[in-house]
Amino acid sequence: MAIGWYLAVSAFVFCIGAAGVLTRRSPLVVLLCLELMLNAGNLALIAFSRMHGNGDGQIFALIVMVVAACEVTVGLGLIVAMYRRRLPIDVDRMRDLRG
Amino acid sequence: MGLSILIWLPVVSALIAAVFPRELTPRVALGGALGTLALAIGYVASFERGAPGLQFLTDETWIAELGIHYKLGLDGLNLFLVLLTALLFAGAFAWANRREWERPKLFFFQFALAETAVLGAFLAQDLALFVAFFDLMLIPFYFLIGAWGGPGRVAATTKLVIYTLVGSLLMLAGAVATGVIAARGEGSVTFVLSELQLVQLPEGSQNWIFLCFAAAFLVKMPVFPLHGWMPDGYRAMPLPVLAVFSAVLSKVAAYGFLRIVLPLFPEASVHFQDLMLVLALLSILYGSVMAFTQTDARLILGYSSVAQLGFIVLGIFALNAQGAQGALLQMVNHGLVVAPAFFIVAVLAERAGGSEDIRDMGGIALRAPLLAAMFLIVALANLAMPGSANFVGEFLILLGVFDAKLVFAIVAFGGVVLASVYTLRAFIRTMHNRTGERVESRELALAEALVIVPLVGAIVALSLYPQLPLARSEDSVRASVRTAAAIAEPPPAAPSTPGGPAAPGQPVPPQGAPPAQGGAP
Amino acid sequence: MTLPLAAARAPHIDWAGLSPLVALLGGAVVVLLVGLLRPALVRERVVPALSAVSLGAALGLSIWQWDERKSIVSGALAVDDLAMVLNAIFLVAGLATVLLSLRSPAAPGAGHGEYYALLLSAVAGMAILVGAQNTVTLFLGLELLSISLYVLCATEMRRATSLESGLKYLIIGSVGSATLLYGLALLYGATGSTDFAAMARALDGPGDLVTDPLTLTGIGLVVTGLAFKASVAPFHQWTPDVYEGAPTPITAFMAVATKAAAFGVMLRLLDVALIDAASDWGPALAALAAVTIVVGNVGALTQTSLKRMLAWSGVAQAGYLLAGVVVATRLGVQATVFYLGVYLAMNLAAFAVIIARERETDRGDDISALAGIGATRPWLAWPMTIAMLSLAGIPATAGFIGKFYLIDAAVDGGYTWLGIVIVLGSMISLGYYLRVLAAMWLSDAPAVAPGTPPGPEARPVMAGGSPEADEPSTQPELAAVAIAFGAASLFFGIVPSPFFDLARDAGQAMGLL
Amino acid sequence: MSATTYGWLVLAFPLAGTVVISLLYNRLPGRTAGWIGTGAIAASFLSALGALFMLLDHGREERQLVGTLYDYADTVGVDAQLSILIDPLSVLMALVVTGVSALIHLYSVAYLASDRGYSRFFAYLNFFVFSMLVLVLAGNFLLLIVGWAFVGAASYLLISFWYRRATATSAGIKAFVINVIGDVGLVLGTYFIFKHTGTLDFLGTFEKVPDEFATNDGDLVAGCILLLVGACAKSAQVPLHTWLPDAMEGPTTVSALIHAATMVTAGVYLIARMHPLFEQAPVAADVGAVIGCVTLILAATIAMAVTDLKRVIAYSTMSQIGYMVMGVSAGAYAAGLFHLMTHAFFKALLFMAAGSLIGAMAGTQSLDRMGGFRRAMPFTFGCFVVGGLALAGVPPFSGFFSKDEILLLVGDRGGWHWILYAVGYAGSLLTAIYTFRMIFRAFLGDPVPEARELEQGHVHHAGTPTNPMTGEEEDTDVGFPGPEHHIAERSLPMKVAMGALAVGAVVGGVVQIPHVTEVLHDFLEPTFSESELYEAHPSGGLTAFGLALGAVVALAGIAIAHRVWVQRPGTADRVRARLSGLHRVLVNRWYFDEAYDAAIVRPAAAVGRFAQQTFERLFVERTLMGGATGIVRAGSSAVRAAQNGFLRYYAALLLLGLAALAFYFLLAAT
Amino acid sequence: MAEVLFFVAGTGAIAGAIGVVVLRNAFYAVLALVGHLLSLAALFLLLRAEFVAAAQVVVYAGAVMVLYVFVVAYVGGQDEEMATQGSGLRLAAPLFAGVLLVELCIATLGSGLQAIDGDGAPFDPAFGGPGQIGELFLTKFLLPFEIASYLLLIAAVGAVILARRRRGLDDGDRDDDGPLDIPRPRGTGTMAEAVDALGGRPGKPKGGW
Repeated sequence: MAIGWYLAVSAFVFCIGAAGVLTRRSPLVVLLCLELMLNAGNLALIAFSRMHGNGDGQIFALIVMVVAACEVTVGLGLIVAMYRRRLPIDVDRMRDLRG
Repeated sequence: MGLSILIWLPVVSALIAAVFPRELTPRVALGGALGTLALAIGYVASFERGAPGLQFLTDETWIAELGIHYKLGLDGLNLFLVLLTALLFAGAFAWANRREWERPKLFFFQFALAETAVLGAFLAQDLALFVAFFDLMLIPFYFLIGAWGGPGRVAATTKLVIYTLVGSLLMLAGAVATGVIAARGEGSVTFVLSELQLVQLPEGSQNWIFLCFAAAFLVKMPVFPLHGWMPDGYRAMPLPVLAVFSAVLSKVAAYGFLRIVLPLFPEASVHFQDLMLVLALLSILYGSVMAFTQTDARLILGYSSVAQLGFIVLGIFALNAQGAQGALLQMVNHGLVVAPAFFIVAVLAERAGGSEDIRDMGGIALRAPLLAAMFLIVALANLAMPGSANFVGEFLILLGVFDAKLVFAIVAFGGVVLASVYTLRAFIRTMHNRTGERVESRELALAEALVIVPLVGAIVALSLYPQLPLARSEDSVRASVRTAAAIAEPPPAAPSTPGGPAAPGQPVPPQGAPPAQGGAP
Repeated sequence: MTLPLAAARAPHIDWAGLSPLVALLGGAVVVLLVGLLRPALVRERVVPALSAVSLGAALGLSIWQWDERKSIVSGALAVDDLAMVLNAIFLVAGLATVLLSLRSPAAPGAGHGEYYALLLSAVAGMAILVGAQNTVTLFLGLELLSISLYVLCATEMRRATSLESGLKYLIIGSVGSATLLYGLALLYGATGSTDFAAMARALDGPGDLVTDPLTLTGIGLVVTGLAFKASVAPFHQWTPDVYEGAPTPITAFMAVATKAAAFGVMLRLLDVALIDAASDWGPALAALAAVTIVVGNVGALTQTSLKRMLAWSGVAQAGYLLAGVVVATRLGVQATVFYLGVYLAMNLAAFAVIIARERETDRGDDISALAGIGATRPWLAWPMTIAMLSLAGIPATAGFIGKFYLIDAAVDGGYTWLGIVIVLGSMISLGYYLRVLAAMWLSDAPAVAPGTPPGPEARPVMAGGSPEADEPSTQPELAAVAIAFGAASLFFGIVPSPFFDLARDAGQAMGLL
Repeated sequence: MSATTYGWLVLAFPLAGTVVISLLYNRLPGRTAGWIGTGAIAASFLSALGALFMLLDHGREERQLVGTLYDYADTVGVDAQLSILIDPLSVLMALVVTGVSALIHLYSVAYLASDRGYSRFFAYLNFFVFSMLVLVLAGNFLLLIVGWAFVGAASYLLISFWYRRATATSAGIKAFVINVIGDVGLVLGTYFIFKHTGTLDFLGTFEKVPDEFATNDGDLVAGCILLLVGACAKSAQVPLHTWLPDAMEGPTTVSALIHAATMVTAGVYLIARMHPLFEQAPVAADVGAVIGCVTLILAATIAMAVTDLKRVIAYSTMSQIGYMVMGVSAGAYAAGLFHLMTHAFFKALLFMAAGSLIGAMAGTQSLDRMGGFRRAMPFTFGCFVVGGLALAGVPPFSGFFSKDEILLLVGDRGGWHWILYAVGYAGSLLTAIYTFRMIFRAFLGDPVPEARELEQGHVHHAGTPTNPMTGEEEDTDVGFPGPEHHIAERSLPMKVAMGALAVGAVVGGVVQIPHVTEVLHDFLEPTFSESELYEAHPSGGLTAFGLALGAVVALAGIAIAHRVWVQRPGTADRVRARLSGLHRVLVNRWYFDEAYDAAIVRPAAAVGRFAQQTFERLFVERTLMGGATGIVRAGSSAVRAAQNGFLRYYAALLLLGLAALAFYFLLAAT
Repeated sequence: MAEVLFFVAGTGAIAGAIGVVVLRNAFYAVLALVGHLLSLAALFLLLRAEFVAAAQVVVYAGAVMVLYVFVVAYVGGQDEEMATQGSGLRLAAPLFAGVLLVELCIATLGSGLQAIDGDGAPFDPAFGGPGQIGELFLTKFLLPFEIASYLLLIAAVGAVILARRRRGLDDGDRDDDGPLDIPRPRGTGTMAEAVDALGGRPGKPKGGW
């Protein structure tokens, strides 16, 4: 199975994630979409790692997982904090800062 | 070293003045200005006439990485402009001593900083250094106008500073480009003028760089139609500040043409000669007409300055020795005339119930013959009455233009006539005719006379012996225009000797006068 | 199974080279633990002191590592003068931030230990980022500093805007990181390696890899990710919002340190790993720079919030800095590094003054908070004045020299038009810098004398002051920071040579002509 | 002492007088200032005599001496030095100027006794004499221009001496501006010549002229015509004459000195001085001759109509100077200068008499209000008649010889010069008529109240002083004619001065009587040595015919005047009624002022108004500044609109930028 | 065989991704992501990255998603009404994404590298195994490894800071919705605290609180 196909899939996933970020209003889901984008990167890394036959890509992928986890944690923490402050859980209503 | 003292003395003495009690600060600052004047006179006295190149040279490396030197020097081009600066600032400081200023320490510090910057710009022999001082000049004026000015001062000062800095920043880009492009050839970048002169920039880059510099200088003068900042600025400025601003800063710009533009960008200067001459003519006529219609005394002087600077530009871009020589002389003259004129405006306003509108004046000559005499001399000098040094300046300028471009000269004479009209109008409307109702005529007070009379005395002295600056500046002026002139009209087969009867109009052959910027070889 | 294990030989670890990092990370852990102690004295005095110590130690160690040129821990991290100069910038910024945070409500809001620990790890992340020799380390460093900053932005929880800025930063930032990651992945695919050196070799090598779509698209994505961090238009939009929402000390830190880090890594990645593609990314970055300069200055023009104004001006400055990266010459690197240093000084001075006024008046960071302080608080007004003039690039300030140097580099690198754009930007910038000067010097102090601030309950949350930090006289550290960096901006404007030496060392650290 | 030293002395005394008086202006008691001034001029006159004798000591060849003080502006090819030229011409001029001035000063000592600006007046007057002497002694073009402008300034100051009168100040500014136009012409002309000769020095220029220029060389003609412009402005020749009548706003003595005897003749001097140039450019010379001719007849006609005493004399001055200009332009140098001298005598005399008369009228100048002063003021009457006879050219008075010699030489040129000749005699007829019109109307007929009052032995005094022109009440402080009035009969200085001039006016002619004396001609010969026109000697027949014709014409004119205004008093009104159109034209001075007003002044003012009210605001403010700032502001609002706080927009922009960038890179890829 | 598996897994991954984006209920979105991750793991296996695949399943689909579920439950996974403001953006978003997709595909498929069309490097039994991973982590990528661990710590601390409750800021009504109630000195930032906070069961305020 040609590596190109895997890359195509990862490109798909990346763009879907991006589209999600642009469309969804709930920060929770936006975080999910970010996960998608990172995973797309992961898939590409793994595919290339297979292509070149060296492990760097896989290491990178693992690191990315860690990073993703961290981002998720902090992101969820922020959401919880906002929820506690009775702030709207909606990116479209976070508009105190603008101009 | 010595010239550094001359430059930094004002600001240092202002700092010293700041430690004195408030009421003494102005006196001490004035002392500093007078000291500077004394130094400047000393330099003029010990200036070696006819010696080639720069004198009293100071040359330290400032920023080796950028090839920027802290290089100062005196030659015919800046000798008398420096003296003028020191003189007028001393006068302005003395004038400022007549009244109380709030936050006097800050006021005199900024004022002194301005003098330092102006002197620096005149003495700088390194392009980057010149640009630095040139931009720096504006900052103290920003505060002086904004904090101590008249109504609408903040808006006026912002307008003024931005408008004039726009040009200066373009000049910054141009300056850097000059240094870099010049270095393309032999590696290391330098901004020392004398070394830049040795390299001829390709004409393409010369042209756009020229435009950058021209923008800076023309705005600063100002020249029509770039004088938009002038009316508000002049109205808002505190008077002593206005006096030096109008008298000196515009000269820095004109001086920049002679010191930098003509030597470094000769092809471009020739290429844009007609454009510059047209602008000059427009400012002469426009300024004169405006000065004739204004009733605010400050603006009359402001627009008359526009016209006068038009003459100076005209002379510079005649691109021959006569024009440049006349322009240089005219710079000094205009400075000498306009500063006392502004002081006189202040005096008149005090006698006309605070109004600076000439419609509220009239008949002030009544009990003030001395004031009237001073004003008359200033007025006659301003309209370039033959016998005044101003006339000699205009005579040379127009002679230069006459040789270069006849038509421009003939049109320019219209400006000469108009000058007499608006100047006399101002004189008559203020000093003569029936007394204005709020006018009460007083003779000059001692403090006022102490400032005005010496300045007028300087005018008279210069009128009696214009040869004094002319003789010292001739070589430098010839050197400054030589290349451009050679391009403008190629030298004739028979090389003419400098000063000889055949000289007019024709550039001196390279072996004629010694190089001005050559520094001590 | 035994084979690989046998093959596994522990890499040599150059502890000396690693020492600054160790100092930072170790310091972070210690601060975190000490922060757990109960007494208020410990949390409000000892913890900051400890963080300052660790920052200082790291600074000392970086200086100790001066003029080393080595890559440590099996080529993961570079220890060279570029890294060290930038480290110095981060560390100085960190120290200043510690001082600025002393009375900030953000620290107690996050629990002091955690706050300073996060600050230290952010610095560490930057150090890693600019030292990184392979893409993995680069990515990790980036994330380390980003995640710490996400949290720090949100720490002033009294303000809804603080949380908002945190979340906005996190989401957009993550998009940026994801883009960067994908770009790195593509580059990895194209070159088959994660090492900068190896990548450069591959691109230099046979085949038209340099012009391969894969490579170039990867570069495009990477540039986007980094440009985002450096808040280069059109990836700048998070900047004003986050800067305004974040606690002001953190804003100051981000303004100077993050920018420095982003440009540091750009220099290393673009001018080392991707240097052979310079002819391709050069024009693109130049265009971005021009857009950035215009957008930034224009955006700042009508702001009344000082933090927002500085944010926009920061965008503009990013454009200036980019010019130094674009030309991809040693001169360019030097100019960039030089300007980063200058930028540190002038911005910190300005922010210190803003913070001081935030706490003294009830006007928050509005420009009216500065009204008339030329007369009332000269010791704040002068540094601010110098900072503004320096940002505007007026002679006799470091900003002038820096701009001069950048234009010099741009013209020298064949990007004369970019030099002109820089100049045009400076013209526009006068419009808002002068407004600040006018507010300080040319307008009278407001009716409410700034000596006597109203009580905390009267104060709107925006102001974010805490009652105990209200007496203007009891903030010596702010005045100190302001004066120190104001003086620096002035001093290096007159005697720039020492800075130039640093910049030259940094420039030589990289194999550019 | 050498002649040049005397020359410098000639300059030094008036200058010293100016300085002394103006420094001590408020410490000089009574009439001291006047005496100082007069003394200074007298001393100057003596020095001039000294210079004359020194010059006569030299052989005919060495009678052109140059004295240089120092380099004035000697740079970049311009060789302007502070140098004077002493030669017969300049000495003659210096003598006339100082001599007449001295007498007029003397007259003024008494005449202005009650003016509050007494010392100011003498400072100005001395300064004027100084300037005039600079003009005539100047050794190079630059100094000539300086003197040229100085006299203009001095005349401005003296015209608006009574500066409380708006009429006076506006007359002053008018005079000054027209004089500046003259200066401009002079400077430009200088440029044209300097361009070729490369020197400003007179003698140097004159040497070079023959080899530098071909006859009627374009540049030379242009230069000479421009010099003529200068001459016209200064000497009130058509079309630049309109300032002179207004200049009568000044004190009468000023009119006598500046606008009759000295300054206005500067143009004549200039043409005479520049004769080598003009002879090389005959076209220009002819232009000059025609201008003079036109002026003399035009002015004469106007003088027929105006009724203001001083203005009548002013127009007669124009007319007489027309004769001189015509003469010198046509090559009658000696004759022109001869007429200049005699005219100085009798015209000054006329003005002085008029001044005395005006004094008796308490400031009023209109002929319509005068009459019958013969018995009241016999001395004044006598002087007036003498001056009148000289002006009318009745033998054997001085004017007769000088005027006839001009016409004689002009006629002798033959060709179209005959027209000038004829016009000249027509002019002299008119001259005689209007001169005696004045005399008859002012002195004969039945006395007016003022005259009667005077006969009772008491000079009339106006209750409230008013401006005779506008009738508005005077602002009585400094700067208005003093409260008292003085007449010759009552003050010795005036009598002396007028007496002396009267003598001059009578016998002045003897120095140059055809076929009898050639004093002046011989004296001036060195200056004009190289001129071929100078040696022209008209035939005896023509001379005799000319003399006869002149005498007849003059007497005829007087007869006509007598018939019209004495025998048949009503005649004038009848003529006026019949020729009402012509009369209107004449009273309005051929509408010159109106024409200038419409052609130049109004348009200029309109342009100024447009520039100030419209252009400055619309173009400079709005377009240039508003435009730039407007663009920036627009961009600012756009950027801030994009910064709308919507997170997803930010992300969208980010991705858009990313897509664009990626697109660029894909293009960059092969 | 591989082809079949690839298509199944690939479609699964894309479908899951689409699900995440389109499903209105956050809870379902999470589940869709889990599906996506699992099929991604399968793809990893096809690419011989056994260890990564395993980690993916355990760490990602396991722990992280659980965290998600907790938060969704805590915050309440109410259906989100789609964007009202940015309706234009909602139309534009797929467009941008499409453009980007096209570009990426051109980049990958238009690349000159032959390897992309190949099945990858020759077979190597150790490739992708824990051994190789471990070796790389202990040798070449030692530093990243350490930093990653530190990063986790920082993230935890951050989460604690954010999610911890403070007096006077939070509104009191949700104070006692946690059965677990461990007295603890204020500001002790431990992982447990963080987990509790995220789990929505914060410690009851005692003493300093």
